[in-house]
Amino acid sequence: MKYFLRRILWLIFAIFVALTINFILPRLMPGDPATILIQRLEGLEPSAIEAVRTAFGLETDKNIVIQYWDYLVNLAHGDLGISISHYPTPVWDVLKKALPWTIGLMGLSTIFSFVIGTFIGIGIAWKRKSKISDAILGLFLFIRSFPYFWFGLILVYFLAFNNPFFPLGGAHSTRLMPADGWAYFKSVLYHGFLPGLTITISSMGYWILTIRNNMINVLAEDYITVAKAKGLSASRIRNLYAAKNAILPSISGFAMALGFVIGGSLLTEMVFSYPGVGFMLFQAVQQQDYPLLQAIFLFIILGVLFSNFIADIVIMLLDPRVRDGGSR
Amino acid sequence: MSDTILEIDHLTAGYETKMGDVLAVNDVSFDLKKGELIGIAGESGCGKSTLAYSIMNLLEDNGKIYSGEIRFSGKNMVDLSDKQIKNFRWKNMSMVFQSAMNALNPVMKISEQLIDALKAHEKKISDKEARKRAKEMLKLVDIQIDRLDAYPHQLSGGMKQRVMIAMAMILNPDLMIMDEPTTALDVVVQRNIIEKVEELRHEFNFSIIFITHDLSLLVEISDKLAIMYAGKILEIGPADRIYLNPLQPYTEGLMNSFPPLTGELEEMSGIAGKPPDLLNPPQGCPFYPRCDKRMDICQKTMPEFKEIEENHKVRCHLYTGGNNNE
Amino acid sequence: MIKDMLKLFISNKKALTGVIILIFFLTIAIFAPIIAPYGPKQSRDESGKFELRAEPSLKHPLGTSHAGYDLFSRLIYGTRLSLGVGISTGIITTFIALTLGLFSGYYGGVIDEIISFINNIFLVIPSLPLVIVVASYITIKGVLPIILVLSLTGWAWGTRVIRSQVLSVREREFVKVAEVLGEKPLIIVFREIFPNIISLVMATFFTSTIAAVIGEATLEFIGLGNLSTVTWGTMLYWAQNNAALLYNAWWWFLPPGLFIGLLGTSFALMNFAIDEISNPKIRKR
Amino acid sequence: MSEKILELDNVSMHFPVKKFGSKEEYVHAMDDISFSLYRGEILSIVGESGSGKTTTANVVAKLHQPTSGNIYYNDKNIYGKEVRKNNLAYRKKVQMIFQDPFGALNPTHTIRAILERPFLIHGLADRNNVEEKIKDVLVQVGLEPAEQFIDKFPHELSGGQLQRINIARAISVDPELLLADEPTSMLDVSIRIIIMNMIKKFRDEENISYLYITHNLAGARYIADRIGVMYAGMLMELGPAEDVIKKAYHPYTQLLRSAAPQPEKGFRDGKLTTQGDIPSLVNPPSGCRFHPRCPEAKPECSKAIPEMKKIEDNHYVRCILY
Repeated sequence: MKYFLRRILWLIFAIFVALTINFILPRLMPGDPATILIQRLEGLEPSAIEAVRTAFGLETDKNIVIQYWDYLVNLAHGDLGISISHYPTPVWDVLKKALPWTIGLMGLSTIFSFVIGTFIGIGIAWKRKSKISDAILGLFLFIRSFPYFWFGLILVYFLAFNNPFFPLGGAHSTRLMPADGWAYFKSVLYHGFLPGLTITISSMGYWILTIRNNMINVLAEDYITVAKAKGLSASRIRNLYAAKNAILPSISGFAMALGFVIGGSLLTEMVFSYPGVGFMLFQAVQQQDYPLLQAIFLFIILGVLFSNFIADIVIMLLDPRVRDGGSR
Repeated sequence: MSDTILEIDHLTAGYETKMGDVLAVNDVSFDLKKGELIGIAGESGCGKSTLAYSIMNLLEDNGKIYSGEIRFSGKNMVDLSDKQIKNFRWKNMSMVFQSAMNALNPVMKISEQLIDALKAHEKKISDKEARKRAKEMLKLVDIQIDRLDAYPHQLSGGMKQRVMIAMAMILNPDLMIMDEPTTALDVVVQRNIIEKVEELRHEFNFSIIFITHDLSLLVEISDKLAIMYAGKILEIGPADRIYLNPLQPYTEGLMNSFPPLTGELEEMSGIAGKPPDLLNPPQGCPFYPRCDKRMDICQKTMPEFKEIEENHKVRCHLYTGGNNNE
Repeated sequence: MIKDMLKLFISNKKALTGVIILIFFLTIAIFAPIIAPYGPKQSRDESGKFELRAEPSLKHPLGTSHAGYDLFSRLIYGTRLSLGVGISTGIITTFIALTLGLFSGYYGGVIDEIISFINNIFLVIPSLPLVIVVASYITIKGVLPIILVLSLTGWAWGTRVIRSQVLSVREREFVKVAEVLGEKPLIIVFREIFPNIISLVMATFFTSTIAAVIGEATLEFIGLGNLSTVTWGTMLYWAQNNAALLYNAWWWFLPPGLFIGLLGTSFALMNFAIDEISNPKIRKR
Repeated sequence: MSEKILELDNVSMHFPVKKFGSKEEYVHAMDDISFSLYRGEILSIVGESGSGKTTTANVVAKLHQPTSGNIYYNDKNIYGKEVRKNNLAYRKKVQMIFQDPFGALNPTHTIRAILERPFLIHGLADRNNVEEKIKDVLVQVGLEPAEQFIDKFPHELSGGQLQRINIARAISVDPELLLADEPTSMLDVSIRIIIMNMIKKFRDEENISYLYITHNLAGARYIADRIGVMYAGMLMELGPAEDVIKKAYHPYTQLLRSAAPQPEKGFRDGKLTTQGDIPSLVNPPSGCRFHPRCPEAKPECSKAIPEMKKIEDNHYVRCILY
């Protein structure tokens, strides 16, 4: 249990650091966000400008520590401030719209690419001699080197534009609303298929290669020879002796990748004009909407930290050596 | 010591590499009676491990048995199908590996690794029965029962090797091959394990092929001793007789490389030079370059494996009536 | 030692194909003016203005862009910058990772604590959002800022991998022997440890270069690069922004993407070959 | 006895076990080890794995600084300011041979690049006459003709040849003391004796003294003048080689002797009564560390750690029986 305590300690410390960076980062940005907003809203009297400044917690006259304290207090109450670019809606409402789409799209694709990738990786490591394994390996080495947004463009061009199997973009057909239940859900899947496919295929190569190399290292170990000598079935040796050892590093990698899900996939969202967090982040940067930017970054870092934490726990459950004596 | 359970007949095995075939085991023959312990001694690179792996038919993907027969209680192992070998192995002959460190699956409990050996060969055995058998095995090798569900990293080197021996005996095979089982262990733990193996051998009357480079250990525990060099057996015979009057110059050199613990001390010479490269083995006797009793015939023809005394064979021109002496 | 590393490298099928592709791109980059029929920004020739958005034809093997530039020539000239940015970023990233990894790995103690801490922070923050924020922070657009941005965010992974390798080499006995002989620490780092991690440094270089090539294309695709420069990334930007799809103009975005992928594959193949050579278990017997 | 060159005075070495948060734990690798070494003498330290014998060699080679106690070389504290100032001088006098012949040679360097370092570091040769010095030292360790070896890489040579190169490198600075950490345990049997004979030859011809670390009692008897037996970080018995082997006062020495293979005597006599494994060094057993496994253990054995008592001239033992 000592190991568990240590991980929690590290998590809290990391969150604190993340919050601090998150607080400092926008303040380093050139230009003063309030003035930009005010230009856009021209015709506001000075008192209104002051109100806007306080609203964004950007009173430059107050010293930095107090600002930092206000920032933390607001955070505690879940108040992420008000978005500049979507003035006056609060940041949380803006974010609420994009988060489910990104988590849905990225989450599912990352899971699919991990599961299928690891499965293929184990297969081609186990049947290393066969030509198919080399072919698959070569194919994914090739795919992995391509920019995945270009891959998206190809899919849109051939599967959506030339012959209309799939919609050109968007998250669901404009005519349907969530209230329509099943029809709406079907259209969401239908629209989500191509972007999902892009992310899955392009990130699958990484998982295949990682697990394949681990498997080959594990297959050279003595306990595999012992398992063969004991006359165990091929599947039992491949799964319980080889894969169970080889998969450990991949799992921590998978948890890390899950953490990045919240960051969304800007490029795929652009190509498929999918309403995710990635595109929102890009707009926030362009319009210097610091509260929104701050909030998105906060969510990304929290997502990564939590997924790392979960990864450590999963590793602890799977690998008895880690459970006993500190991290391996 | 009634019947013979294993006969190796002119076995030749090795590895195919880009630079040609490496004959790690070259025309090796010997037999083994029930309950007998044969010690196979040899330095690194002499092919003793390849011999073990060939008998167990566990050669790596580029390993190959080129010719010769391995008859186990009559059945020739070399031409068995993979499926037959899979059922045959571990039930009739099992193996204990050198590096006890990673011969056990680190992420599986000891009990699971013992039981799946049982389950692989006795399909209908119940979990309860299998677990009981596993417990008995651990008791046999002096490991407390509460360690049954421990993980390998929670055991010491000595205990891990004992678990391996328990695993090798679980289907009570007739033959156990031990490839340098105690090399990685300390001398006290090594002695405990050797005593345990001796005890179990007499109790269950299985035979053992004990492979190591530690000749002094072999002389004590083996009934029969085979000296391997560059893939060939140079001398084979009763252990005590070979220790007292080694015939082959290489055996003599080896016996003269062990400083005694008791008795007077005199300067020892060891054997200069290094073993030949197995990729292009010398034409004559492989020990020729390092042999201090060599004759020119030794360089030309390979001496044949001749029986000098009752089951004491040697491969050396000094004894096979080489033309210019005896 | 280096000689037979190279011999092994060339004799490896995968590495050979990788090298051939790389040479193909290098020749294009060097001899671009000779290969490309027109200048990258040339929109007319003696027979008058080029037709806008022309279909691929003999005159314009890959058609023309919305502004009438010959796309085939732009693709050829684009190789120069895309390759240049990719390799220079790869070199800078590898250099940073090597120095940090070497010193934190060998010296340990406080230096190691600090470097590892920063390293973990960079590894935790996903690269793309970080790159976007840093890129937008740099107001002047152009090739140099891209190289800077990509290098500043790309070194973390390399440092961690090199550091762990240096830690394991440091425990090897020949390093202890050098210490006992009285060798000075700097000499130990560069004479004893460095030669043993060369294959890893090469692998890091290849991986960083792939990341840089794709990173550059990504940045330019979303408009953060200098749009007046001619690279595969900007070609993709214009393709997307001028709705290549509407004009059914696959030749706007297909070739640049293909070239990026090919260049990436060449480095991936070489990287894989290095892996096979240095790790005997993966090498086929 | 000739003049004393090395003296360990109550040297202890505790390695911290890094644990985040919970209290610090230590591996008690060495606990108040004291012995001296005289010029031209071979002192062998015998012990099982985890007995601290390798740490003892590392501490004298200044690879680890001891937690407590002092080490004097020619009556100067090797961790004191004076020796630290001219570190190279100490390095020139005290060299080390490691256990794994292959691991002790940088695989990316040729033999020439390896063997020129000692000469260049200590200024014993310069660029142009270093080649000739290398050839001399290669011949000295029996690798002739030197030209055949000088441009080879470590992976092209056998274990025995590699260990000779390690010895060549160590003696090239003509040291006074050589720390040999199990130099022959990874070699083939036939080569072992040759390397041991070479070590003795350098002692006889160049008057080099050795701290010879091994786990093989018979090997120690063959090569050493005096033998020290270590167990779980403490020195249990120290005395002339023949006496330690024949008389073996300490129960642990007796255990080591009876466990070692003895082909000459035939094995059939009594079984080993001692069971159990080497104790944990993180919290070692109280009192005499061997008491949990000692056949003659008495109740007070687990109370206090017995003192090293002199039972014959130059023969000491740490056991309450004496």
